[in-house]
Amino acid sequence: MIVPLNHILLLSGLLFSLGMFCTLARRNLIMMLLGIEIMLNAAAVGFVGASLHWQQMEGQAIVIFILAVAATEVSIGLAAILVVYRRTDSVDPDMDAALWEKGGSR
Amino acid sequence: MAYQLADFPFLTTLLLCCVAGLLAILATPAKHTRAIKIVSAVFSGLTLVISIYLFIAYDQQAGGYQFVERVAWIPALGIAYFNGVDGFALPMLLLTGIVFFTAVLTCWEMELRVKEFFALIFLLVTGVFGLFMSLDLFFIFVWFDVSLFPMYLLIAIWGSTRKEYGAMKLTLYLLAGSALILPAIVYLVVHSGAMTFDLLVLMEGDRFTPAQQRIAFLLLYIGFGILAGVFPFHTWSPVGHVAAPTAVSMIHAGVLMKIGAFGILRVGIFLCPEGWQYWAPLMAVLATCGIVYGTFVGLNQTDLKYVIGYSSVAHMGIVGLGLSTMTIDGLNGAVFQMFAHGIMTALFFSSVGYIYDRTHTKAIAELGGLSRIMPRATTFFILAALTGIGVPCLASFWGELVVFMSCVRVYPVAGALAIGALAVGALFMLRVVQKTCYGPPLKKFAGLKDITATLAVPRIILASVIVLFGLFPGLLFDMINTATMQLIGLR
Amino acid sequence: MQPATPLPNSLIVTAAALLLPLLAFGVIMLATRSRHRLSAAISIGAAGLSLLAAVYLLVQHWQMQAPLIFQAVWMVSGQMTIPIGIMLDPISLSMFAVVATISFLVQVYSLGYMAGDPGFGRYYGCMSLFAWAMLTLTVSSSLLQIYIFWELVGLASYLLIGFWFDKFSASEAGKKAFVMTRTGDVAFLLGLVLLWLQLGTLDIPVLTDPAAVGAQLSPGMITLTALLIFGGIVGKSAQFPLLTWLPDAMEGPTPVSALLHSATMVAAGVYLFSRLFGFFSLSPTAMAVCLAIGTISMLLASTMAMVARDIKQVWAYSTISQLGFMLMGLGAGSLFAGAFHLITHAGFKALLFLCAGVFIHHCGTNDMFEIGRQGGRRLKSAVVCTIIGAGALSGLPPLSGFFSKEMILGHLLDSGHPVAFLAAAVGAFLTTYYSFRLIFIILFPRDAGDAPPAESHDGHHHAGGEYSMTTVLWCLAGVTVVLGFFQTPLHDFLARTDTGVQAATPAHHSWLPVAACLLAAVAILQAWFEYGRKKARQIGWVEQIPFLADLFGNRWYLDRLYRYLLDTLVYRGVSRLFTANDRRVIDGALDGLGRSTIGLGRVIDWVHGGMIQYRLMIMVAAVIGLILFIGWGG
Amino acid sequence: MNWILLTPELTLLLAAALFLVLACLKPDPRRDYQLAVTMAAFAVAAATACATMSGDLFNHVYRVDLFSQVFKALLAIGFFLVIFLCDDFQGVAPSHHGEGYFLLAVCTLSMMMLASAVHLLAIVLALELSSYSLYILVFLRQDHRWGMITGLRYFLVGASASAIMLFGLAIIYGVTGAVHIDMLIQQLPAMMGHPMAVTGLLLTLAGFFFKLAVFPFHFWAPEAYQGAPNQVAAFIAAVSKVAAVAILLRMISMAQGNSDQLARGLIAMAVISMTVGNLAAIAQRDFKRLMAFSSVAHAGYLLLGMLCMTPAGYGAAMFYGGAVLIMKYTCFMVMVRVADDGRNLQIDELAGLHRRSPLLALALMMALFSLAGIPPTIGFVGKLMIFVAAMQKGYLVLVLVAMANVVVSLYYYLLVLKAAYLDEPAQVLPSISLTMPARLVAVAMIALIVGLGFYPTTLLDLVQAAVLRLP
Repeated sequence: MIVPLNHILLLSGLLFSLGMFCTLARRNLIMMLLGIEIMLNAAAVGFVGASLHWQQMEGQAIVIFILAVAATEVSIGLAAILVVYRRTDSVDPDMDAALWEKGGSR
Repeated sequence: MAYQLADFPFLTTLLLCCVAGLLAILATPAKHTRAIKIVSAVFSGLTLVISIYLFIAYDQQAGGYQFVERVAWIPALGIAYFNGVDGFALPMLLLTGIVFFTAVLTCWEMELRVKEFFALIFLLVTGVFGLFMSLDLFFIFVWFDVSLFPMYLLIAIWGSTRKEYGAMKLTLYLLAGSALILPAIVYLVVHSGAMTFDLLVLMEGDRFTPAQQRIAFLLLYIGFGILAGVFPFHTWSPVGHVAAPTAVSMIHAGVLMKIGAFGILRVGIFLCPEGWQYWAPLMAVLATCGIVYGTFVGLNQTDLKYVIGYSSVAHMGIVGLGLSTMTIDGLNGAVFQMFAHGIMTALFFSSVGYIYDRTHTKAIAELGGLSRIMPRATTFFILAALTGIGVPCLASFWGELVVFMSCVRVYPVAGALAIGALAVGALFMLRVVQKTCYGPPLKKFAGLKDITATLAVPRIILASVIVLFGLFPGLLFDMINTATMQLIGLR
Repeated sequence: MQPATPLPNSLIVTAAALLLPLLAFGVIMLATRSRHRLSAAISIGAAGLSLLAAVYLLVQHWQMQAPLIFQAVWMVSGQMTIPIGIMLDPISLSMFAVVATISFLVQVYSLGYMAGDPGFGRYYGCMSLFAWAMLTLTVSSSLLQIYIFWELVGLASYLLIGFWFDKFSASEAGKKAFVMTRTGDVAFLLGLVLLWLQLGTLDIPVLTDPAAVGAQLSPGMITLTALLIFGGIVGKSAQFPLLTWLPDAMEGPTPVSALLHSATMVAAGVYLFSRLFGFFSLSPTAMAVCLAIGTISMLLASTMAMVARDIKQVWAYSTISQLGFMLMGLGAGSLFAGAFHLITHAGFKALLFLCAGVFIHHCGTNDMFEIGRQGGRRLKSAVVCTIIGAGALSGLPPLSGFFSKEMILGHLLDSGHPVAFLAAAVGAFLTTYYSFRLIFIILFPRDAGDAPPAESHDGHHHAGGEYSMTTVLWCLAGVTVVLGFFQTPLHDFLARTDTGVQAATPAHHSWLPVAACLLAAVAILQAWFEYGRKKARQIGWVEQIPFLADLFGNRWYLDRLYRYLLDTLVYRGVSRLFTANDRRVIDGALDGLGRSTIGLGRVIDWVHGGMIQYRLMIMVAAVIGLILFIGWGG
Repeated sequence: MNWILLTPELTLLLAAALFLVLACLKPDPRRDYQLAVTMAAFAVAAATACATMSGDLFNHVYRVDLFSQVFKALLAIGFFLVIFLCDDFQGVAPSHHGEGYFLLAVCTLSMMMLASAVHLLAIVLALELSSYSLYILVFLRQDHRWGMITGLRYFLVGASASAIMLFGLAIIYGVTGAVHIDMLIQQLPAMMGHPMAVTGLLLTLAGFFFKLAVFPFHFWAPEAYQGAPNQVAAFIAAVSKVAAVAILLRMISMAQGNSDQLARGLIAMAVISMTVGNLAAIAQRDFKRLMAFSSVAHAGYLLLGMLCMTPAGYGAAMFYGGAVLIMKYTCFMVMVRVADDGRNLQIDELAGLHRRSPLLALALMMALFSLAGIPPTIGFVGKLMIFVAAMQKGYLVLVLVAMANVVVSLYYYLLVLKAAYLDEPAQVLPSISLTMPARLVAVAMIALIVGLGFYPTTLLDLVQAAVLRLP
């Protein structure tokens, strides 16, 4: 293949850190979820590159599974977020205040 | 070292007595307090009998380890259930038997949560017996902790002054000690070249380099030293003793503190002779500090039990001094002093406990003139005080004498200081006696009853033991000598 | 130690004499404490038997040459063997006899004096203990054994001085006595241990054998140990600087004081010195120190006695000064002089105290003026005996004191310590002065209401008791009168003591006795002039000098000084400092550690709360840190 | 291929399917409970029956050997115990009990697969499956305020952790080109000097550390424990740890011990986890939160055993994993019994327990002392093994640190004990009535804790034999 593996790993690394930044920085649950997705995809990119580099199919297979995993991830996450949103009318990750003031104790 | 297995497992029987007692107590319904007390008295009496038998049956000519029992326990780690007693262990077993029995009798009038109390006491004493007879490091440690952890509940539930603070402090501090002991033991076992916890095997040959011995011995010395009330690590002792109920104070000061010293001897000195030599000066210094310090601090305590607590610090200092001399006499004296102090302090605490039960105060300032009101009780108290001073013909005199003699030879200054502390010690004991027993009888205590026959029994036992070994120290010294000769001869 | 080749029966007798009082003590304390008469009977019986035994032994061994030693190993530990044994030689035998006699007489006397006291049984128990300890001490064969019973003597006197423990002063006095003597004993024990380390044994014969000791000990070491042991003697015999406990010690019942002052407690110190005379005489320094201490104590005590109003206190001071006097004699190098005075003194001092006891018993006060006023002089026997005793004390012929005192003076003169001799003379003068001051005060009271003697303070007379008391008085008086004439035989007897140094021959200065008598006469005259004659104001010359009166009256402020030092240095100083250190520094550090741990826990817990993203950030940061740490952290 | 080897998994699969169906029907807690217990019992039987089997399945993606089977047995037992605890599945709406059992079964199943998986893909799938079922189990909490929020947080941390893990796998794959453990074993040790590889391995481990709640992947633990229904919390605390230990052993053993860098990283994590866990636990009032932190600390101890990278160390870790299962379960059992309405138990609510139910109090005491590592309890033996292993590698200081941590932990365990034995409740509470089986289980737990503490030999031998299957 033309592109050396290191570059691809570098790319995936960049992607990964972008995703992580998104997860950490955005004060919005949806965006955090997206960030995690991006991280997963970064891993996927890495696998693809590697599988090309080693001329194996396992990598690709793993990627497919990763997509499936990501899908479940999103579904669960979104479900949860939805419930939270219903109760607190916000998608702010710092949901404590919104919740505990609606009664209930630690 | 050569030993032959016993025909009949007396030591295990001794342990089983405690366990059986424990189970019997648990089986008895909690509301029959009288039955529980009788059961525990019976079983503790049994242990006393067995330990006396062992003491007599031990063949002093043959010496060495006798009544040995050995069963492979965890082969993977080279751990064996390995019991045996020598001239060091037997006096301690005897001491434990006596103190245990008397302690049980002492709390004959107790009514609060009796079942749990005696159950815990039995658990504790099982650990003590086990430790004194065990020759396997694993079991030594196990028994060590078994004898410690009931302490927390015993003090926190049945204690008196600042009990929860005292209990927590004591437990944490002592178990912090065990947190040093376990690494040391494991360290030794791992570096011995033979994966075994067998004390005797580890003793053979010089398995450990001096450097290793120094590390291990320091850890062991501090770890056990905390329990033995070695000088800078002694502060749990007054607090804990003040908080603890009478019987527990008796067992704790009488027996548990000895476990510390015994551990230093059995594990530290047996396994790391060179480490011992290396740290001996430090031991001597700390011990001397303990003696002088305990005496002076005891001088202006306002609480009876505080006074005794600090006197224990001083007396255990004498033990430490003996251990630090690295001479036969030093060891003999130390072990004798361990025994004598155990009995003495047990008597002390039981008398104070009685006074406290009757007058409901431990504050020296509030007491006075008790000799008129309860002559018998105070007689025991005074006897204990005199023993503490080291009056001849009472047990602890001989221990102190021998220790001082060997100490002056090795560390003249330390010896001189320790002897000098005697005078102050006298002052501080007699001050307490004068303030509590003498003087005109106080109105508020006028109606109090003197000690009754049942409650007098344990005190009489203790007192007579004190006098017996005060008049005939040879009984004990010959026994101890066998072990010491072997140990020093071994080196 | 030569093999024990004694006539076995004399050993048995000794052992019996030693064990009986012990048994008496045990039986009384355990069983018959509440049965007064029985206890008394047991105790007195024991004492009497041991007295008989003592006499028997004395007669048996009057001609003895070599000391008689029997030892049994009591305890073995490593290189250390501790023997217990009996050593019979002239000096121990004579002391044995003295102790037995006095304690027996005192116990008989107590029948009357202590009658009706609630602690009667306990009293006799302690008395037996006292007798046992002292008797065993006298015949001990090794220094360690002496130390042991030395301590027991101290214990017994502690119990007896504080006998009436309801009185604060009594218990205080007991404590004081014990602690002060204990202070001396610390030195004693230290010296003993050093000696043991050097010699490997503490048997008296070895110690008193110059060859053996000289061979193994350097002179410096000898002096050191000697001084240390002497420290013990200073404590026990209430010499300067540890003399302040003895005057307080009369808080105990008077018979106890009699015993304590004459034959047992304080005598033990001097006895030890004469026991180890051979050893001490190896070190000139020690002897000199002994002489000096003796002199100082004698003078101090005499001055104190001159202003005391308390009759027992006077005799207490006189005891100190007489003990000092004995030490002077010993220090001057004459075993016999010291020992002889010890014996005579035992007799007349006991006599004096017992008389004082009679006065107190009847007049219910210790104040001699008060006694005089209450007509103490009607108690004929007591008065006469007091005069006899006082005469002996001030060395008037032909009483026993005269001979011993004169002998000591003689030796002082020879020994070439003029200062000491002069001091002794002054001491003798003062002694006579204050003894007769006391007598005159009692005999010629001012404004004497000639009322019959008041009831005794514990208000019960027992005819039998009276009888027993007076009998004892007369016995002792008899002893005092005749003892002096046995000087020569006693000397020959004691000279056979194996002390290593051949006893110096008693000096003969024909003028000395005369001078002594004159001195005494002058003193008596002065006393008469100030207290006796019709219009004497009964105010001594010392009282007229307020400064001196104050100084002497307050015991040279020694007591105050010690009390002050004890309070400031020990209680308020070291002790409080250590306590503070214990609570604040050591324990404080511990609690601080605990508290800071808990605080840290709170902080960390707080980190685990708050917005989820913060935690994620920490997580990521930690991961990166880890990677750096392992990958490139080297 | 030999399906017999799969019996335990199949049993659980059957159970899962069954409850999936039941969940759709009309809910009936009683019936569900009894069914669940029976199924769980079957699972235990199957797992123990297959304990000694061995073989490879699904062309070498799935390995059955003593190592995995022992873990499966432990998992099955844990599963059974937790299910048994659900007799009144308080804290979960009765309508959801079916789902609850379903998810528990699936989770256990996936964990068993985790124990056997030897192919990276299989490992990933099994791990994700177990995680998801756990997230949802937390959501099941009746009190939404707890369930949602903590569940969501749990989910967020978990998702990012698994993302990190996947990225790590990608790196490893990139470096080695191997996805099967056997191949990795051949390749990795050679590359252990290579920082990239180590980084990859570490990032991969992140996912498993997350399961084990090792610092810094433990942030979910406190709230997840608090938020989850009590029984689920018990499951997380006791059972899931066992699976984590299994997979971590497999992964770490790949390095074949010749990686100081990896060891250094693990040491740092172990020490920090113990310290953080124990210190934070001091400040806790809520029983479950305290347990969460204490399990962080125990993760540290477990890691200490693993990082020795010697058979002794692995064995110790494995043994201690079993010990943790028993001790933690006992604590949670007591808590579930005391907090009968499924609320979150505050420590001071234990007051007077010694009177309300002496048996439970005793069980609690034993479990706590065992957690603190005081002999003669199973916890002590586990710690001893770990220390021996560490000492053989010469980590004296490490052992001292661990022991210091033990002392700290003792403090808060004693506080709990104090609440149970000393404090008297404000108003007098009725005594807790236990059914006979419940009593039996409690007694059995005490017996296990003490018995295995006194005579652990058999279990030790088993464990030693099992870890020999590791490379």
